[in-house]
Amino acid sequence: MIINHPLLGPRDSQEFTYLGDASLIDRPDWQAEDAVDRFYDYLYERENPAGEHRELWFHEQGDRSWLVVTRNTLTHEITNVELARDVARARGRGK
Amino acid sequence: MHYSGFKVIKEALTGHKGWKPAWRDPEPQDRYDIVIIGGGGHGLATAYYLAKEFGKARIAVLEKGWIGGGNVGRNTTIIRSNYLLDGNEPFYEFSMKLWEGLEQDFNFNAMVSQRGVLNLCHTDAQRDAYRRRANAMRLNGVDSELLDAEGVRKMVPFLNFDSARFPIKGGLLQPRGGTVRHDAVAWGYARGADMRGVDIIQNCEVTGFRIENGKVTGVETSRGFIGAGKVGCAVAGSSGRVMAMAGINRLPIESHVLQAFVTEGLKPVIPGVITYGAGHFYVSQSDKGGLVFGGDIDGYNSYAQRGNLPVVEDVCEGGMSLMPMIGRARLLRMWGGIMDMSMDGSPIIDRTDTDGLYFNGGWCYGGFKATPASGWCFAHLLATDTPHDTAKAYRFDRFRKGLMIDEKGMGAQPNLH
Amino acid sequence: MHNLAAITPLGGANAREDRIGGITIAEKPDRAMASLATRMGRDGDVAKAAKKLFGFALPEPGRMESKGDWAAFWTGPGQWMVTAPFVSHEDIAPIVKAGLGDAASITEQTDGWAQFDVDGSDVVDMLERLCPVPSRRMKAGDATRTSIEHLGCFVLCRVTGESFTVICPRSSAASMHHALSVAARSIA
Amino acid sequence: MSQINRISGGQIDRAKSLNFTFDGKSYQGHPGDTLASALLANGVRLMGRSFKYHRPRGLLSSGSEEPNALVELRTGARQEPNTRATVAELFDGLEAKSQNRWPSLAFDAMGVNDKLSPFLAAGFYYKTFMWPKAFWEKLYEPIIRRAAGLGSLSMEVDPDTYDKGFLHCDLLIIGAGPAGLAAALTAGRAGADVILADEDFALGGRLNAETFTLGDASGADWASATVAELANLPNVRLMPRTTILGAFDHGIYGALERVSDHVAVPASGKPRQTLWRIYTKRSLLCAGATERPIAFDNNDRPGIMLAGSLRAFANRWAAVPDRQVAIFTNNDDGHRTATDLLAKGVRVAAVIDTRADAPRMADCELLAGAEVIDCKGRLGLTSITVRLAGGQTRQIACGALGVSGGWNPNVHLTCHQRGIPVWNEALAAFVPGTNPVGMSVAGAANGTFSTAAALATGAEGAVRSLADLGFKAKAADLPPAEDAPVNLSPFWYVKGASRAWIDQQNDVTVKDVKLAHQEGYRSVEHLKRYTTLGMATDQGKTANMGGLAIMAEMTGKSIPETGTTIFRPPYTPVPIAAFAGRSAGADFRPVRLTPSHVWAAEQGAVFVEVGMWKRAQWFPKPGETHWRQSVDREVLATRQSVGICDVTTLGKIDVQGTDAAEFLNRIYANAFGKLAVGKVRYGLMLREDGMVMDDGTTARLAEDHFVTTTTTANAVSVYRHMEFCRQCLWPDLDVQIISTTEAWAQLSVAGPNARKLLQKIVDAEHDISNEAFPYMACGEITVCGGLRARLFRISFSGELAYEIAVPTRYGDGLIRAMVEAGREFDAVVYGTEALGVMRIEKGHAAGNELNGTTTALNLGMGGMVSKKKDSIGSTLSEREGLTRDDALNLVGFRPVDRSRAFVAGSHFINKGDAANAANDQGYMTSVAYSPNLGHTVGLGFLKNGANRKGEILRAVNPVANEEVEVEVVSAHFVDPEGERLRA
Repeated sequence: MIINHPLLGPRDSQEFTYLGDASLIDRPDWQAEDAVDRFYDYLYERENPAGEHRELWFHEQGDRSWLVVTRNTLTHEITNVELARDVARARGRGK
Repeated sequence: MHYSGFKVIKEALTGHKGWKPAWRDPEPQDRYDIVIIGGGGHGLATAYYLAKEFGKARIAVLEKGWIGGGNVGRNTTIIRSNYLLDGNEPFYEFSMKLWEGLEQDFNFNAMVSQRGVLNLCHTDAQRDAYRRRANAMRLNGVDSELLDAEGVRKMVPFLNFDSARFPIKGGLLQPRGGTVRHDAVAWGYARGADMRGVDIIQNCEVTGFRIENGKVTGVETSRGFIGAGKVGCAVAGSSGRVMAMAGINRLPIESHVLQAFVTEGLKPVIPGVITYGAGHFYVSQSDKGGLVFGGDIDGYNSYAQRGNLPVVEDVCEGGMSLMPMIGRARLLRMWGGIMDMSMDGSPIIDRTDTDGLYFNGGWCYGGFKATPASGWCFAHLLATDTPHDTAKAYRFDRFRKGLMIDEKGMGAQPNLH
Repeated sequence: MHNLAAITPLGGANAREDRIGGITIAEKPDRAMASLATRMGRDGDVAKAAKKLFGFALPEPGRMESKGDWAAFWTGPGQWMVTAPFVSHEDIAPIVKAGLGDAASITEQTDGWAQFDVDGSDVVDMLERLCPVPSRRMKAGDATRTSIEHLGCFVLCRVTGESFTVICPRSSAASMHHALSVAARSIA
Repeated sequence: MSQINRISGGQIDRAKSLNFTFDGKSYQGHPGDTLASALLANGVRLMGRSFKYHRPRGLLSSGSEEPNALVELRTGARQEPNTRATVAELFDGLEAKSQNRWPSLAFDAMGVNDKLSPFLAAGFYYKTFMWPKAFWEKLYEPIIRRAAGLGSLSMEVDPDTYDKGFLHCDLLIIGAGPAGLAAALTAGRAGADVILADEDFALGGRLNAETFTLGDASGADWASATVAELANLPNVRLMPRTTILGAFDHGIYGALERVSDHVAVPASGKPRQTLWRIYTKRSLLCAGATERPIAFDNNDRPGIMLAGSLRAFANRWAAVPDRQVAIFTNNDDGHRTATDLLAKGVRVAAVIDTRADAPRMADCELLAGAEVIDCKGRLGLTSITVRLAGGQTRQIACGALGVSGGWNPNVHLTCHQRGIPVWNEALAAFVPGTNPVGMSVAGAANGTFSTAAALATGAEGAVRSLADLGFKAKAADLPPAEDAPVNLSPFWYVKGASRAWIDQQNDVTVKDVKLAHQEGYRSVEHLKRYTTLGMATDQGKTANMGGLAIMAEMTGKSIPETGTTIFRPPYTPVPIAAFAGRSAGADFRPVRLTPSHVWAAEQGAVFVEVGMWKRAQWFPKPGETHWRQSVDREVLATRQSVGICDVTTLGKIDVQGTDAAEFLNRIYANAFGKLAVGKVRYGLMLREDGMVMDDGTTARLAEDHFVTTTTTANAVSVYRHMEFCRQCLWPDLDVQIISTTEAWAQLSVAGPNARKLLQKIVDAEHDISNEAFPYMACGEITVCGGLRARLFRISFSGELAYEIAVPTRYGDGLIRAMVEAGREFDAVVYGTEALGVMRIEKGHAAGNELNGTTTALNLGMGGMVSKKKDSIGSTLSEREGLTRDDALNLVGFRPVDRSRAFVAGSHFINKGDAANAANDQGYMTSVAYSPNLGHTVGLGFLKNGANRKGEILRAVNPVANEEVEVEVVSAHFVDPEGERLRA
């Protein structure tokens, strides 16, 4: 596969390491009342869609950026690639 | 119709006119007591045991395409019960025992061939881990042997002992492990179930569930509504898709692609199953002579049933490191299957929160060897509403409770199991 | 002056140079290197200080710049490798740190890597047997990280189509040298 | 002349002769020949045996679709089984053997299977061999396996090498026939980066096999002129002998270039083959078409071949199987073969055309509305039996029969991403349906069969593909060429035929397909699997359509309703070695060498693989004959005086930034905020699921600067995890990380004399006394007269110990200096084995304990998981299953009888209990012989172990039939109070 890196252009996916669903960005609040349940849901449950999937790839043999790749799991077509850091900030993560 | 050598001779002499379809092609009835979704190995085995062992009638297996077209028909055919953990080992040994009597039981030669499964180790730590596993197997009453490097050399002298990047230090051998003709498993179960009255309905895709007051009452299909007392879902890589129709949108499962490979037919060279401990490569040789081999999953979520070159190359690199004498054998065909990778690498056979809906999945890429026990245990659960003794640990809530069954110690990352 | 002798990444007292067909593979232990990573929100300060210290603006993604003793290539968002002659800049990290102050994190990288200059008119034929990046399309000043024979490495283009530098982890220098040599022989 | 069936013309170089042997017999051919054409020319029709019935076989085809003529090519370690004679380029000295026969090709004892064929019908083995149960493995299967396979491996290591490479292009053109050449001309002249690949050694495709003219030139001449022009375009890469084997995601294609298969031995340093990964923006499939046979009884006899192949052999290779031939066809194209052969002076006894209204196109007898119903000649065709239109039969003598059932577009690559071909009624063939993104199809591969159409669609395809990329290409000016329509009446098999072969290699006959239908195996997948149709080395290229057509007839459905034939990669089989490339054997993975490697090798160290690293395992001294002697000596000397060990392999990550401390606080279970500058702290890193991920020490060099270490094994994954935390979880923390593992050569110096030794190395201005530099201190120092270095007072062995780091290039010098300085203390250098012994003696957890399923609680470090802060893994580590009272605890074990040894991987069973899984109390993780204590010591996980000190258990090792009584003790065998390391 080819991942069109937002900074470096098209790169062979072999340069990357895959993690999984981009929802892993949304790490729960450890102080929440039901923190264990939330963490369980965060870590173990997956939507696993047959279709568009937002997922995390690490450019290990590249610039060491984590990327959020939007890829169709039925066709492998990639429609969007973003820097995960930007996505994380957009989802309200900060310090 | 009973299959036998005598019958084959008789038919040969009379122009093969007497053979009947191995299973019927029935129209779906309005309602069944138990509907199994998925005409793969696990679904067909479940139906077979429901009918044969649990005396259930009015059972249907619904298959969206042709039976046996999923992972049971596209795997590397290995059977073994060489697991480490208590949650797994009794279950896989139960499966192994069922394999050992399977062909006589369902009257179909699936070529169960126990020529041994040898896992090689290349470091002292790996050897220690194998010893722990070999002993865990022994404590469960299962055959296991720990070979040193000399023992491995005696058994498989053609491996790379002299110029290996990662020298072979020994191996864990399960002599009773081996291979089975995969398609025959699906067909044997189908035929056996059909003979016991199970309706196997092909080209019947489930498109929805009818759930009333929290209870499943049937399924919508491409061939109309089919009522059901209980519904069992055994659809492997499609688990997420099918369960979502029942309103269960999140599962501890990801679907990944696993590729497998076969070479042109060669005169026999590889006795049993050999797995490389320093790379992603395992191999056996089929009764037709092809080297059947594979390695790791591609590593990304996929429903595409096909993979990409990096893994092909990685697997072949492993093969060429371990047994360079296969270099001039030609890879004939590669294919991919959708693996229902669970979050700890172990399966789930459990009830769901919806009354009457039962789930069987999360087999990762080890589902084939589990087929008989999975069918039996799922049948047990469907028939009795209690888990089978050997499948008690395969619960949904084990992740919430911290009772993971993680053979590899990789944690909640499915593509590493 | 300390009394410890240095060895090269390939383990010799002197840098190794091989000529295979039309390709020269030369070990280059004579470049000091430090990483420079921008501290949060300090991009402007880094740009200014770097311009002053190096005499050029830090390069864009995928690029390398050089002037005088200094060269720098982009390695990641807000991150660069900075190089200078070892003989004059053995203490490269404190030198860069002094120039950048607290606007950037500086880490010595000199001996983390092995550098090989590969030169020759058919060097691209060799590189396309080794790494997935389009070396044939790389222009002078292009710099990227990729992998060669399972080794993460940087590939820098010094002269379009003719001269490249391959930088790999020092511990794997021998494996990289082997890979480069085998590829050079196969096109020789 | 021995080449009795060599006719005039052809594209072979008659000026030069090449010697070769087949089954030991010598023959001659010419450059330009394939093994197949040369054998034909020499009058050899019998070339192989089929898989199941061992039927004598000759060539079916002239190309890569060949199912029958498979040979073992070359000898010795280069022996190459199942090689299609049709694609083996002839070279001088070529040696080939037939395969799957005994004792000889002409007389094969296993040919008896053919007589037994009624008993060996499709799927027979599923119905028998089940009784008695034990007989399967003892009797039946061994017999079946002996009969398995076709060719054999040499079992030797291949002496050739294989290369890999990566190419990038705008347009990849697959196939260099008329469509491909026209496309390449168009795209090449437009300046696009073009790759033109063809599996053949001669570019031109069917142009080389036909007698058509293109304008004034012969097809072959036009092809070579075009190739010459393309070769001069710098932006066009011509790749003959290159098979595009698969279409993968996002325009990536795999290609196999046969660099040296046409020579006896590859030139020095040259690979045998190269596997290319081609990154394309667009691709144009111009792969042509494959002819399909018509099935009739005994249609597999040597001499019966595809009509198009028959004329290809005659036109291109000037070879025929016999001087008297016949043609059996259902379409116009079959007649071309008759015309061409007649022109070559070959007698064409008749053209048998299944169509009642067949046109008379060749100057020979036409039997319209007739069918070939049988034939004679076991080892080579002698005659055919024809049922004439009127029903009467006629015997026709011939030594070869060209059969044409029409042509199938080569849609294979369009299917590789699960595209499904669509049925074209006019062609009675599948044509490309959904293509992979970026791929277009032209020429015969797309169902446009005439030469003119191939040229035109090839050029148009290139124009269109390039337009997508912004090129304004102009279709190349193309010569006029034949433009005959396809005239065909579908005809798959002769009615009434029974032993009529559909899949020749796997011996699948018409009646097998019918039997599969009768037994309910009616989907294409079931048919294929039950009968093995299409599963042979040719992937059913000539077989699948016939099987499908018969199944369609049986089910009463149309062919497209019955199913389709899709293909998987590779297009043709590819050697495993080619996929592995250079990464084979000892070059499987790169090697990482430590800074002291050169020195260690000089000392005769024994090295061990630790991940990619090669580390010194121990350093044998003269007279030491067993590794234990060396290791015991290294351990004792270290504990008694001082030992030195290269520990560079531990991962080192530089962590800087104003939030660096806070970052560490979150990724480690224990707190780092208050760690003072100049101090080191042990850190326990959890995964989010609460399991221990890694451990290591972290040194604070400045307020905003830490150096953290990882285990050797986890350096990469910990770094990746830290980047994940930094970029994805807390993107605004001011923290920067970078690996410095290899930048520093790090040596451990341990033992009571460690400080004394170090004081000789560390420059005097740095006070490293116990007071100035206590346990867990760190600092930046200089050594050996001014070399910058880092010193950490940390201990893995439990001794007074330091780790000293210098820039890696000086690591070799440093260890030599340390050894020299250590002479007065009898210092040793120790390897990983002694390191392991000492860490077990000290009770430190390492890889065997950090196995991914152990928690901090299991390791006895539950208290380190701070509940006062958020850190990865702390929340889920509280789950009930992980905090049970009987959770496993890491404890020590020693043998009750001190003379006895136990082993890691043993399980614990209470005294008196049966050794079974129900009574399993835990397992031993690490074991060593402690030369200090004089007995074996072990670490292990025991249920509720923390509260069971003093208990006697059994360490059972049933796999070796051993058990040893052990006592539960503290894991700290040596210096439990930690006095030594603070000394």
